[in-house]
Amino acid sequence: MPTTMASPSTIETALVANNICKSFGPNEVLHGVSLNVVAGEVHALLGENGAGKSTLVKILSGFEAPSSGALVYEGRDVHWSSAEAENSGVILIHQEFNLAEQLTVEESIFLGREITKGPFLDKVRMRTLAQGYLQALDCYADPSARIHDLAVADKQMVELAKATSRNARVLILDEPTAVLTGKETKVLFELIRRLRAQGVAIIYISHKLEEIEEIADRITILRDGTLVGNYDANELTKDDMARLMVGRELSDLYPHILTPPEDAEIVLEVDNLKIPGVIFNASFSLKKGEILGFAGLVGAGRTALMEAIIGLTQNVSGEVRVFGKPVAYKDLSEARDDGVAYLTKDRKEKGLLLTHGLCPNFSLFSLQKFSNLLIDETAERKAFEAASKVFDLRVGDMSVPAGSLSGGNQQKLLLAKVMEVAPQIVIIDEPTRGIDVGTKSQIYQFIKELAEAGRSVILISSEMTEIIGLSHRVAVMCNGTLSGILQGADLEEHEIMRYASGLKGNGKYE
Amino acid sequence: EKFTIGVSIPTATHGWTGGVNYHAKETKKRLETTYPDLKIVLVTAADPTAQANDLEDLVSVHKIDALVILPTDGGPLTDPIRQVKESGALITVVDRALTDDTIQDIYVAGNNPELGAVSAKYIKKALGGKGDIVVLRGMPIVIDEERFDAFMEGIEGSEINVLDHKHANWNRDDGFTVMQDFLARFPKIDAVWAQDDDIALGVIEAVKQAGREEEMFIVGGAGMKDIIKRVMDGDRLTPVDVLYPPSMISTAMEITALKAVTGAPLKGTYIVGSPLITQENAKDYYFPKSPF
Amino acid sequence: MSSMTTTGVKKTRFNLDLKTIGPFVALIVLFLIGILVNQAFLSTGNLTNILTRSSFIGIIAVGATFVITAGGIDLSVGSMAAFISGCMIVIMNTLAATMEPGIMIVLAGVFASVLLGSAAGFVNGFLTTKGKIEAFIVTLGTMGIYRSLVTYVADGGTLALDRGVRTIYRPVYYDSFFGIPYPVLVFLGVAILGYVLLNKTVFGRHCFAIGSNENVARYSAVHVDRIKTLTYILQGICVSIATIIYVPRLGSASGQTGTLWELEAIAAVIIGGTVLKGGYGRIWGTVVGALILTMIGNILNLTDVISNYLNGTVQGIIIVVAVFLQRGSWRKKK
Amino acid sequence: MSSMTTTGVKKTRFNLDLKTIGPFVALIVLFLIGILVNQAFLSTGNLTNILTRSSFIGIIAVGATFVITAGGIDLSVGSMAAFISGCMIVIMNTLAATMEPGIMIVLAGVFASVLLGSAAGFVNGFLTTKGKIEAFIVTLGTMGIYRSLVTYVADGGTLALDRGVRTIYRPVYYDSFFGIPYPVLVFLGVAILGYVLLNKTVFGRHCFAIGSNENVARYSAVHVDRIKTLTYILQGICVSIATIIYVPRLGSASGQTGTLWELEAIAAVIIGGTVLKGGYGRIWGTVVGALILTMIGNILNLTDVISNYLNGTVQGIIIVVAVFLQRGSWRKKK
Ligand SMILES: Nc1ncnc2c1ncn2[C@@H]1O[C@H](COP(=O)(O)OP(=O)(O)OP(=O)(O)O)[C@@H](O)[C@H]1O
Ligand SMILES: Nc1ncnc2c1ncn2[C@@H]1O[C@H](COP(=O)(O)OP(=O)(O)OP(=O)(O)O)[C@@H](O)[C@H]1O
Ligand SMILES: [Mg+2]
Ligand SMILES: [Mg+2]
Repeated sequence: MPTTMASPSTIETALVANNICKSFGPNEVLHGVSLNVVAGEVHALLGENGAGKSTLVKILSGFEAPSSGALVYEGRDVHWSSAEAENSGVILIHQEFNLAEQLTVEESIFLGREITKGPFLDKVRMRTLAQGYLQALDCYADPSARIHDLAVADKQMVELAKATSRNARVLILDEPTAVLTGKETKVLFELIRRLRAQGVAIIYISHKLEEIEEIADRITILRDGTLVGNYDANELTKDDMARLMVGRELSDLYPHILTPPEDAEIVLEVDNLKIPGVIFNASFSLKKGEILGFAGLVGAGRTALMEAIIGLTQNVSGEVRVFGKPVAYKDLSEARDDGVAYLTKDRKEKGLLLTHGLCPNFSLFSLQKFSNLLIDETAERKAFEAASKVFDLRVGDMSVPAGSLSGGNQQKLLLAKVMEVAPQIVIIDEPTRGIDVGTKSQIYQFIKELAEAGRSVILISSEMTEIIGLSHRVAVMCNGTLSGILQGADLEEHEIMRYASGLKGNGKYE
Repeated sequence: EKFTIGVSIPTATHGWTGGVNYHAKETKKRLETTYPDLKIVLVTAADPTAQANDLEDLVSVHKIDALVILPTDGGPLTDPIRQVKESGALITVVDRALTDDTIQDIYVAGNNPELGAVSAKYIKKALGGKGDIVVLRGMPIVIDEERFDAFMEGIEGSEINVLDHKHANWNRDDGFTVMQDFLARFPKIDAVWAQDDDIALGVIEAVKQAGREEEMFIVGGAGMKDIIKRVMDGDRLTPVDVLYPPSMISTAMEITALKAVTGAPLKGTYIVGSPLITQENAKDYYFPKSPF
Repeated sequence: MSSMTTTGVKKTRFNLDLKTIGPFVALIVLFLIGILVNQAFLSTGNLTNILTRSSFIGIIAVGATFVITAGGIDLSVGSMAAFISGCMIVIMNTLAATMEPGIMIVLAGVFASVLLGSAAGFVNGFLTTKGKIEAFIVTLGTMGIYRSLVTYVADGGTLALDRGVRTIYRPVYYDSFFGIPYPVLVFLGVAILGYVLLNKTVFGRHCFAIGSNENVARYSAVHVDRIKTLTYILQGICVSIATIIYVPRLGSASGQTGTLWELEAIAAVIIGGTVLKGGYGRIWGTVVGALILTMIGNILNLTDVISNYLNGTVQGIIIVVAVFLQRGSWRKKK
Repeated sequence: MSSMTTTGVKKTRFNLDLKTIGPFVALIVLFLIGILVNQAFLSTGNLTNILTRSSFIGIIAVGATFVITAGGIDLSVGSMAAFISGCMIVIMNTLAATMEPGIMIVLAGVFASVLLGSAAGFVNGFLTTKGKIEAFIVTLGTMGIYRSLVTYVADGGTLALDRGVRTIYRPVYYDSFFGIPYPVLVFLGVAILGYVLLNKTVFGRHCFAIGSNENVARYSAVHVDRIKTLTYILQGICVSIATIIYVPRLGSASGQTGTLWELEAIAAVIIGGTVLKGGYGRIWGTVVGALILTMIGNILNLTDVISNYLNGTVQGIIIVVAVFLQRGSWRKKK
């Protein structure tokens, strides 16, 4: 841990932003936003998808230059690059990962600040330190493991370790918990509290309002790039926050969903599916019109299981039946043509072509349907415009590449892309990751309609409330084993946790 | 009213073509000063395709009245040259025969088979018709074929045994490498036919390195100044050289220019022989200034 | 790294223009230079020559555009061309020995050529995708292999096409249709087809997708390996088309045929604005790229102010400058 | 690549091994073949020849390992070597004309060589980083430029080193230290330095980072452009070292010197297990790669069972197979 840590008394306001404006090409996305972060506070930043949160924090940390407006850091005016900002202790953890896939954990943590002994790297030292940083976050990834072999959550932990290893005065976390489950979130919060106590100013962005309620001291709310207001955390209830963000009253988040008839046709059956080393045993079935939730700790094997079912993983044993017909898909197109679609949780690496336009991204998965010999571009565009209404993509200019969309809007684009093939069975992995409350309810509504229209849904989510709120039944995975399927009265948080952690059911954590 | 001669030659891809380029440039200067109303356009090409392109340009752009060409490869260029002919230009072919010899007005013929034959004859004589030799060949193209076949024919019937032959691409480095390996492989080598002086220079170094200068002698080819110097100095490693003068391009250019300007009735074939260069006649072939 | 993309985006608009017009600007500049250097440059004869010549490299480069857009590279095209021409000639000669030289023999040769091209392309594609060997190495290997094979077939010399067949075949290169030489027409045809295929079809879209992120493609039900292999096959076919119009020109093939065509083709593609890292391809750019390269050679022949030895220097400089006109454009593809 | 990751995890270990031992396996196999082909292969003379020869490509390839690891590529090394040798000779000859041939002249030549190498490397680096032109194009351009410049300087012919100087300089190639030829020692030294630099220093680590993801590196306050330029300068210096031991061998340079060395060097690097897409480099692999390539040529010269014409085929196949031994290993680097 950094030793030269400024104590709260020495600094009052750590970082001030005075009516920042930011435009990308023609369209302005921040219209004079001001922010004032005090040392030793957790300052939450709230706003809908596309409100401008990430853009604002990128400006604060020098990754973007403001079009106008000023930054004041510890009394000085600053116009800094990300490197300068980092050296002065303003550190941003990006909403999207910022790690080099081929480097090892240790290399990533010390990149740009390698410790040397004479002219040479002091690997031993860096290794032990890295280990320390990670353990402080009780993450047990091997410092010499390569980033691309890590599970998403571990990647996030590496990002955190990287930040804590630096001498942070202002730590900015852009939706850090989007890829974390409850367990890791707790660890993170402990870290945040510890830093706050040391006088670090923390800017915290999240769409999970209960987290805000738990951790935030002050809250700044943005809407469409303008400042709604700046509040004391205990002034606001979750509903207030939601209302202020969205600008209207929100109906109940989780809609009531009709349960499918007992005798509903079984559309998907999985018997004793196994993948050496990853999935040890999984059997379940899915009814027409049913929403089957999948809960578990990160790394439990849910994604792995689904990827096996839709044919992305080879050397899978066990039997899978779709509409009663045994299948062993060799790639996604076979699954797609059977009406089975999968929505990945890794939108950046597997979901979207970040450098390509929105429309091509949207149609990539369903392209056949717009093509007889040649692609019917008008039909494609029409479909895209329709979909962008349904999923209400908030983009100024439809010609920007997907990578420039706000995190949430990227997620919506991904949803639209997968849904365009009108699947009978849809597997959605973390569908609301990084989605604002307003949009969330839209997506839930959408899932409800899917189910009630007789489609079947498998919902993987690390948000317990979401799982419970939407699912008819919940399958729980524990360390590569499907440890139990809960419904009715059993369908509540603690019971699920028992199965997820191996206290109950046939799943075990050694 | 100017008279334009187009000169198309291969790019300097090895020592010999380097020499051709040098002599062509020199001759161009000389001729253009001696004949004021003569214009010479010099173009170089790396392969037949590029050379065919050059011919097109010489006709369509420079409207040449005569063409002097050293074909990168006679076969493929026969047709493009015929087209130049059809444009009414006088055609002088140098060194490499076309597949249709009715096209050329003047043919300054180098004689590749002769180079092979002369080398064979000398080696046979020097070894008393008996011994083990190695052969380093050029690039795998027609010229190399002709030389090699003629050489093998030349030693036929004798007890001269070709231990092995490898391509050294008319290149010193390859000559050095290939010879190193020959030396490692064959305990007894009586003579080396290197076919080209660039290769020969590489071979000489390899032999020196192995300290086997006393064991063998080397016959190169072309008449590069360094080698001729050695022959003059009576170096026992390179007792002779076989001429294959890059200066033949000058001869061709001069004849063509003469005909162009004086309209002298020059036609037919001028064979540039491949005489054996020995210590006695070496000085006649030594041009210290030439880069080749 | 959304912010990367961010900066990327601002550039995009800007560069897309530059990328689109860049090659054309270069072409026009060269054109003007040509005129200044020598009036004769403008003569129809000369212009037709340029067009006809550029068709070899051009056709091959169109194929290369697909390979590169899909994130691959093919260094073997030059020797592949030599190899295919060689085989064509051998086949046609053998036939000519048995039967009356006739159009059938030529067709047989053409057929064989296309067959060989596809096969050769398939080999490259198969080794890269299924063999999981880097395209650079695979094609570096096949480059050596094809070249030495043709040298072997030609027994170190030059393979010459049978006279009779030649006379029948010859027009394919030398004749023209309403003043437009056949090779130019073929080139145009290939370019148009290539354009449609790359920009208007599912296949083309999939090439872009694979080139810019193979995983995303895989997760979007794209048959990555199949598409990639297809791009190599396409490249092979383009090479065979190029040889089909090359053979009648010189009626011969040797180990020297098509040396360095691979670099010329790739250069044409990149000059045209296609991104070497994949994910972004432009057929028309490629066509212009091929024209630029041919025009450089032509202009160097128009003047003797520059020593022949320095041709390489001029070419090198122009290539770099031409790409410099699109500077930065490829950056955001990271 | 989730599911890939899964398998990826196990693969990694597996492949890392393969990547480490792969080249060595290939080397050993070749070695055995060599012995079978011809007893002479094992003669100390022959083995020293192999080592000495491989030092040119080897030293250059060590430099290439840095460039490639940092995500670049340098196609100009071959002609750069020719250019530098040419200049060295000219410089030493001019000096020799003015003063008594002596060690000083040689030193002057060596100094000039290193200077030129760094300069040439800097040009490549500058154009790629500041000019934002793809390395492939920049170095393709400079490749043509250097080569034609040396042809120009050599007036199309061959530049020969002054006899006097030669005799002084000659030992640098031909003499040896306790039976180990100097070139081999130099090669070893360069390799060790390279290894330390790449694996034990900040610079090396930054090369990996840049090659793996340039933006991340830039955000981590790595001086991306500086480091990349440095890798090219390093490459240039390696080339100059190679020429310093090359020139005394034959005491000459021409437009032909070092043709295709670039491809050999790159092949050596890849065969050695370095990832062409950048982010992962192995110096020792590169050294082995260079040995493999030289050994292939040597073995082919030791036998006459295979037609000369087919050398290229054999080389091609071996290169592909050698890399195939590490199949898949580069896949997950995407
Ligand atoms: N322990 C592991 N070893 C190897 N690969 C793993 C491991 N855990 C997960 N993966 C792979 O990494 C990918 C993403 O990691 P993640 O942990 O999110 O998936 P998961 O294991 O299914 O966990 P979850 O249940 O959270 O989806 C998955 O597709 C899975 O195949
Ligand atoms: N590089 C860019 N080019 C063009 N527009 C951009 C770029 N980056 C962001 N934007 C736009 O700026 C707006 C704000 O984006 P930002 O990422 O800040 O939203 P956000 O509040 O972080 O949303 P989320 O909660 O989904 O992450 C969005 O409309 C987005 O499309
Ligand atoms: Mg955001
Ligand atoms: Mg998951």
